[in-house]
Amino acid sequence: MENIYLAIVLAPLAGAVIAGLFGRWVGRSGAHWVATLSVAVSFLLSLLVLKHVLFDGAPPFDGSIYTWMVAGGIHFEIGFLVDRLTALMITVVTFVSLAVHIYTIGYLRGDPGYKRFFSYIALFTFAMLMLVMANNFLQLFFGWEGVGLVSYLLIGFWYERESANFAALKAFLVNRVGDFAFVLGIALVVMYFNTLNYESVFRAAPLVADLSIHVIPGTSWSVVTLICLLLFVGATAKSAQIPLHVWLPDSMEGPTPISALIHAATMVTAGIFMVARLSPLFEHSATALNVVLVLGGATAFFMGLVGIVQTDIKRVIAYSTISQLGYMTAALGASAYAAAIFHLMTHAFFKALLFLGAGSVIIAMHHDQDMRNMGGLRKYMPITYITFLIGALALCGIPPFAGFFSKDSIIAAVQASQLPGAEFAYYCVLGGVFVTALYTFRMFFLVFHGKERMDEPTRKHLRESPAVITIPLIMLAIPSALVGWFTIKPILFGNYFGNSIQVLPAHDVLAKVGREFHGAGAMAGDSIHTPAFWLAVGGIFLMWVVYWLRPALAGVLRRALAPLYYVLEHKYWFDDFNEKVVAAGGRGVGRALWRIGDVRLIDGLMVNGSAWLVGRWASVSRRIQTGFLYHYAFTMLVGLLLLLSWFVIR
Amino acid sequence: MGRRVGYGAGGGGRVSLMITLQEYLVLGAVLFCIGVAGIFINRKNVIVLLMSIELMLLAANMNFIAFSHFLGNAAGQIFVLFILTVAAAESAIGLAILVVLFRNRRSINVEDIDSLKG
Amino acid sequence: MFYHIPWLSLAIWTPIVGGVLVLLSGDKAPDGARRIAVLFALVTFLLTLPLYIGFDVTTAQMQFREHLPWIPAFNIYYSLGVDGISMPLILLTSFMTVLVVIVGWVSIQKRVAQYMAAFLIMEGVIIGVFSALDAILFYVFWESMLIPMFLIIGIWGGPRRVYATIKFFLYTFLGSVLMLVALIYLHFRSGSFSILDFQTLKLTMNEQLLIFIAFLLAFAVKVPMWPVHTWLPDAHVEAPTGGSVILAAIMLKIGAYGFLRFSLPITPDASHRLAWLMIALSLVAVVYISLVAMVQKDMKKLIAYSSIAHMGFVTLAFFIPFAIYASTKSLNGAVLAVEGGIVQMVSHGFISGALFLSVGVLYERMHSRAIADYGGVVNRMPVFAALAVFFAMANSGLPGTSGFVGEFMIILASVRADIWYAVLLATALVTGAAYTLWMVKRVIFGAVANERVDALQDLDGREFLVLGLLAVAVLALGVWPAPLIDVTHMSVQNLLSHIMISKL
Amino acid sequence: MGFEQFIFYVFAALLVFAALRVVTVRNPVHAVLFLVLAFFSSAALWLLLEAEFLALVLVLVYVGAVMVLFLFVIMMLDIDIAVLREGFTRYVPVGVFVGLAIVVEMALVLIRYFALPAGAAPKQLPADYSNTRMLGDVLYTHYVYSFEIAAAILLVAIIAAIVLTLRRRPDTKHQDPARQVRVRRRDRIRIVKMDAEKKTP
Repeated sequence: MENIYLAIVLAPLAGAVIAGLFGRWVGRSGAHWVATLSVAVSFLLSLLVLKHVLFDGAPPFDGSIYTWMVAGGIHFEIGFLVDRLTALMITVVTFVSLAVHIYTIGYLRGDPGYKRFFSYIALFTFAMLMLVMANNFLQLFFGWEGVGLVSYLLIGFWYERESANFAALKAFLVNRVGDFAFVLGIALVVMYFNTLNYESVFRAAPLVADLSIHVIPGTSWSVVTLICLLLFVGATAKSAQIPLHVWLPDSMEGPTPISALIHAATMVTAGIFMVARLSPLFEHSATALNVVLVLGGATAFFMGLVGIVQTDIKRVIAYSTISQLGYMTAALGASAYAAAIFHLMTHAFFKALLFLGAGSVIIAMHHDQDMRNMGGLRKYMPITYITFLIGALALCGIPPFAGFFSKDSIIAAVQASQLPGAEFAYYCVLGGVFVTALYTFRMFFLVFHGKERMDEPTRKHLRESPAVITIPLIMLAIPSALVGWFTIKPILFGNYFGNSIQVLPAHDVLAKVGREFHGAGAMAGDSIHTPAFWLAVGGIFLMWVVYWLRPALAGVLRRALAPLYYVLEHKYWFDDFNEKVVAAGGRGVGRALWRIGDVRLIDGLMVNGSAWLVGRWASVSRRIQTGFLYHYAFTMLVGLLLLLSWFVIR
Repeated sequence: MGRRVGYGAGGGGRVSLMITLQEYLVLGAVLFCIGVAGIFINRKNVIVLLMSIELMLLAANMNFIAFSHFLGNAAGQIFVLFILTVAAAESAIGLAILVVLFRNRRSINVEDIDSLKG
Repeated sequence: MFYHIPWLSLAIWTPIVGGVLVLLSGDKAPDGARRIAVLFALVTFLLTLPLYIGFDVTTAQMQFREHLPWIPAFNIYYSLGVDGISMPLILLTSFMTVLVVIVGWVSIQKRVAQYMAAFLIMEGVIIGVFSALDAILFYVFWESMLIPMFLIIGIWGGPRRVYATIKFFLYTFLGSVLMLVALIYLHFRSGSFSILDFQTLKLTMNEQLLIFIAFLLAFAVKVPMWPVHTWLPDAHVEAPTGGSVILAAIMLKIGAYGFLRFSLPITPDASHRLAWLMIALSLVAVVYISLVAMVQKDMKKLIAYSSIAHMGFVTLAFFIPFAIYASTKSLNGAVLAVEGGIVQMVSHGFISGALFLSVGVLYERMHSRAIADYGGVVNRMPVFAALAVFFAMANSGLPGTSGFVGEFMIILASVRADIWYAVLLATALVTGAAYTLWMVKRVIFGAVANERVDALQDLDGREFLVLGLLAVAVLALGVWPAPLIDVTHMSVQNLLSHIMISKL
Repeated sequence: MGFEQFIFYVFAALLVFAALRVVTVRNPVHAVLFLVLAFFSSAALWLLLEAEFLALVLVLVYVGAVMVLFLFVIMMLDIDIAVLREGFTRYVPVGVFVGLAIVVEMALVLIRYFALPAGAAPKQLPADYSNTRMLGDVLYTHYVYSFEIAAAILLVAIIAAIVLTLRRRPDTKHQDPARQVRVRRRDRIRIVKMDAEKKTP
C-alpha cells in the first residue's frame, strides 16, 4: 500500500517534471498527455485508497518515507498519514485536478505557455497531495508553501500583464504573512512537544493543554491557544479569511482553470483541512475555536456582501469563495470539523464547476470578464447554462443540491455551538445565505438572461464551448448535484472520520445536530421550515425581480443604498490600507533606514567620517614635514633631550 | 669631579694619580654637546653639519674606548672599529650626495632643499 | 593508505600551484589559461571529495590531521585538520570555485590568466583558513585571502572599484589586526599557537571579554554584522561576477566560521555575557537590513543586503544557544540552532552565489545592474527566468530548497529562547519574499521593457551548466539535508557541551 | 698631578678647543683643519687609554682619508660662505642652551646614578701585550660576521658614492672594450660583388 501512496504523490511530480523540463522534447500534446495521465493515475489510485480505507476498513496508515534530517533530538521526517480524512481529500483533489487538466486542454489551446501551464498544475497537484497526506508539520508546511509557490506562478501566468504580476506578488506576500505565524506555531509545537509528528503531538496534547507561556510580560497565555491561533493565522491567509483575504480576488488574474482548481476547490481549502487535521489540538483551546468561529462567520457574511457589487464575473465567484470558506471556518470554530470538510468537498465540486462555467463564458466572450457586457447567453451556450445553474443552486443551498446539505449542517452546527461568539456567528452565516443567493443569482441573471449587451462582433462568434470544456463541466455538475444527498449521512453523522477528527464531548455540536437528522430526504423536505431556505429563496426571487423582471430597479436600489454601496465598492478599504499603509510604510521605513541609517550614519558619519578625520588630521600634521633637514635634526635632538631629561628626572 | 662615586675605598693612594673614567666620560659628554650645539648653530651649512656628526661620533668612540680600557673588555674597541667604518661610509655617501646636490642646485644651502615637504 | 594521503595539503596547494602555473602561462594564450584553470579547479574539487567520503561522523575529533613543525622557535606548526563544521565549508569552496572559473570563461577578456590565477590561489588560501589548526597559520591564510580579492575587485571591477576596494580592505584589515593581538596574547598565556590548546585554556572574565571583542571585530566585519556591513554592498556592486560569488558564497562564511572556531570555544563566558549583544545585532541585521534591501535600485546591492540579512540568521544561531540552554536546560535546542546556522551558511553559499551569477548573466548582456533598466526578461530568456525565479524562491526560504532548511531550524530553535526572537526572525519570511520577488517582478516579469531587453539572448550552455548545477545543489540540500546535518552533528554537540562549561 | 694627568688635560683642552672652533669658524676649510686637530688630540688620548691600534687608525684612516675627502669636496665646490653663515648668531643661544642642557643632564647622570663595579680598575697589562693582536684575535673570531658585514657596508658605500657622483657626459669620447671584443667582421665590412666594368647604356 505504501507504494501506492508514493505513486499517488509522485505521479503528478513526474508529470510536472516531464512537461516542464522536457517540454521541448515531448511537445505540446506530449505535455498535456503526460500531465493529464499522471493526474489520472493519481486519481485512480486515490479511488483505490478510498475503497481500501472506506470499504475494506483498513486502519489508518502512518509511516515515514525517509528521514529528512535528525537534529537536536528531533526527527524531521517525510511521511504519509492516510486515514479517512486524507482519503477523502486526495480523491477530491485529484478529481478536480483531473477535470481541470482536461478542461485546460481546451481553454488554453494556442497559448504560448501551454506546456508550462501543465507543468504548473501537475506540480500543484503534487504539492497539494503532499500537504494533505502529510503525517507531520514539516511536510505540511512543505506542501503549504509548495501550493503557494504554484499559486504565485499561476496567478502570474500571463506575465506580460502588469496586473497579473502584481496579483501574484500580492498573493505570495499575503500568504507569507500567514506563513510567518504558521512557522511560529510550528516552532512552538516543536518546542513543547519535541516532535513534528501529528500522532505524537495529538497524544501529548492533553498534557500540554495546561501549560501557559508569557508572551508579553505579565500576561499568561495557554500554550495550546497560542499555537492554535498562530497556526490559524496561517490558515486565514491560505483560506482567505478576514483580514488576510485580500489576495484572493486579485488572484483572478490567473487563467480560469487555475481559479477553479487552486483558488476555489483545493488550495484555499488547505487552511480548512489543516484545522480539521489538527482538531485534537484545537479542541483543547476554546479561545482559539472562538476566534475561528467569529472570524469565519464575519468572513462569510461581509465578504459575501462585497460580491454583490462586483462586475467582473470571476471576482464575484472569488468573493463567493471567500464567503464559503468563511462558512467552513465557522464550522471549524463550532467544532463541526466534519461539516467543514463536507462543505469543503461539496464546495470543491460546485465552485470548480462555477469557475469552469465562467471560464466557458469567458472564452465565448473572447476573454471579456465584465458582466455588464454579457446577458442572454442562455440560448448560445445551453450546456454551460445548465451546469452553471446547477452550480449556482448548489452554492445557494437549495435542496437537494450538494451545497444545501453542507451549508445547512454548518448553520445548524453553529447554532448549536455553546461558544461565546456562536450567536454572532450564527446570524452571520444565516445572513450569509441570503447574501449568497443575492450575488449568485445577480451574476446568473446578468450573464445568462436579460438583454444581450455585448458588441456585435462578439455576439456573432458566441457559441457553446468544445467538448474538452463541457465534459469537465458535466463531470463536475453530477457531484455538485448529487454528492450531498449520498454522503451527508456517513460523513457527518456516521462517524466516517473515525479517529482522524477528534472532538471533545463538550464541543460535539454535530452529535446534537445528528439527533435531529433522519436521512437526507427528510432533511431536504424539512428544510422548508428553516429560515435558511427561505432566505435563499427570497434572495433568488429578489434578484429575479431586479435583474430580469425590472432591470431599472438595479439603479434605484443602488442609489437608495448609496452609503453601503460605497463601503462595498471599496471592499472595506482593506486593499487601500495594505497598499498605502503596509506596503508604502514598509518601503518608507526601508528607505529611511537606508538613507539615514546606512548611507548617512554608518557610511557617512562612521566610515567615511573616520576616513575624513584621518585625512584632516594628516593634512594638518603634514605641515610638520617642512622638508628642511635641520628641522628634522632639531626634532631629533630635542627628542633626545627630552628623553634624557625623563630618565634623569624620573 | 665625581670622584666620590669612583672606585670607592679600594683605590688607595694611586687614585689621585690615575685619570679616572669619569674624566673621560665628561670629556666625551662635552664633545658630544659641542657636536649638538654645532648642529643647531650651523643649520645652513651641510658640511659643518656633517662635521658636527663626526664630532658626536668621536665622543661616542671616546666613551667606548674609555669603558673598554677601564673594564678590560675588548668589545668596546671592536665597536669603535665598526663605528669608524660606518662613519667613514656615512661621510663618503654624505659628501657624494652633497656633490650631486651642488651640481644640480649650484648651492648647498639647506634652506633650498625642501622637497621632503609633505 | 587512504588516511595517509595528506588530502588537506593537497586541497590547499593544488590550486595555489595551479594558480601560479596559470599566472606563468601568461595572457598571450588566454584559452590555455582558462583550460588549465578549469582543470585545476576540477582536480581540487575532486581532491576535497575524500574529505566527505572518508569523514568519520562518529567523532568530534579533528580528522585528516597534518602536523609538521613550521617555526619551532615559537611553537608554530603547519597544523591542519577538519571537523564537521569546517569540512562542508571546504567542499563548498572547492565547488563554487569550479563554477566561478567556468563563469569567467567568456566574461573576462582582460588579463585572463591573472584573473583565473587569483581565483585559484584564493581557493587554496580559503581552504587553508578552514583547515588551519594553528593560529598563526590561520592568520596567515586569513590575511592572504584578502589579496586576491582585493586585486579581483580592483582590476576587474566596475567604475567605482577603487573606493570599493579600499573600503573593503581597510574594513576587513582593521578587524583582523585586533585578532592578531588576541592570538598573540593567547600564545603568551598558553605557550602554544594551537587553536585546540586555546580552546582548553582557562581565562579570566576580563581576559575573555577583551579577547572576545578583538575576535568580534575581525569576524563581525567579515560576516558582516550590522553596523559594520556597509563595505559589502559597495564591494559587491563593483566586483566582477566571479568576485561577488566568492565573496558572498564563501568569504562571508569565514567570519561565521571564526565565531564557531574561536569566539565561542575560546571565550565561552564572554560569549555568554555578550550573547545579548550578538543576538540584538543579528536581529537588527535581519529586520533592518531586510527593509533596506527592499528599496534598493541596484540588483547587486539588493542581493548584497539580502546576504547580510541571511547571515544575521547565522550569527543569531551561533549565539542563541546560551539563552536556549538557560530556558530549557537541554542542549537539544542549542544543537538545532547551531546546525541550522551551518546549514544556512552552506545554503546561502549556493543561493547567493546563484543569484549573483544570475545578475552577472544579465549584466554581461546589458551592462546595467539597475532594476529600472529591465523588465520582461522572461519573454526573451525563458530558461534563465525559470532558474532565476527558482533561486529567488530559494532566497525567500521556500521549503524544498536549501534556503528553507537553515531558517526553519533557527526559528524552531530560537523560539525556545524567547518567542519574540522567533517573531522577529520570522519577519524575514515576509520581507525576504517581498524584496526578492519584487525584484523578480520588476526584472523578469512584465512586458518587454525596452529594445535592449528585446535583444537579449537566452543562456548559453556554459551558463546553463553553472546555474543548473547550483539549482540541483539547492534542491538536493532542501529535499534531503540529512547528509549535511549528520556530518556536523558530533562536532556541534561537542562544541556546545564545551561552551556550556564555564572557563572561569 | 702626574704626567699622565698632565698629558690628559692638555690634550683634552686641545680637543675641546678644536671642537668648539669646528662649529664656530666661518670658513669651512678652517673647520676641517680644526677637526683634524680634534682627531689628532683624541688619538693622543686614546693612546693614553692603551688603544694604540685605534689611535693610529683614527689618524691614518680618518685624518688621512676622510678629512682629506672633506677638504677636497669643500675646495672643489664653490661655496658662498656668506650665505651659509647667515643667522649664525641667531642660533647660537639655542645651540648653547641645548648643548648646556645635555651637558648638565649627562653630568647629573654621572654624578647621581653612575657607579662602576668595585675593582673595575684597568688591568695591568703584561709586557708583551699587543693591542693590535688582541683586537685581531677578537675581531676575526667572535666578530667575524659583523666584520664581514662592515666590509660589505663599506663596499656598498663605495659603490654608492661612485654611482651618486658619476655623471655620464655625452660629449666625452670613450671606448667600450666589450663591444670592441664582440665585434664581427660583417659588422664592419660588407663585400659587394659587382661587375668590373659598367656597360655603357
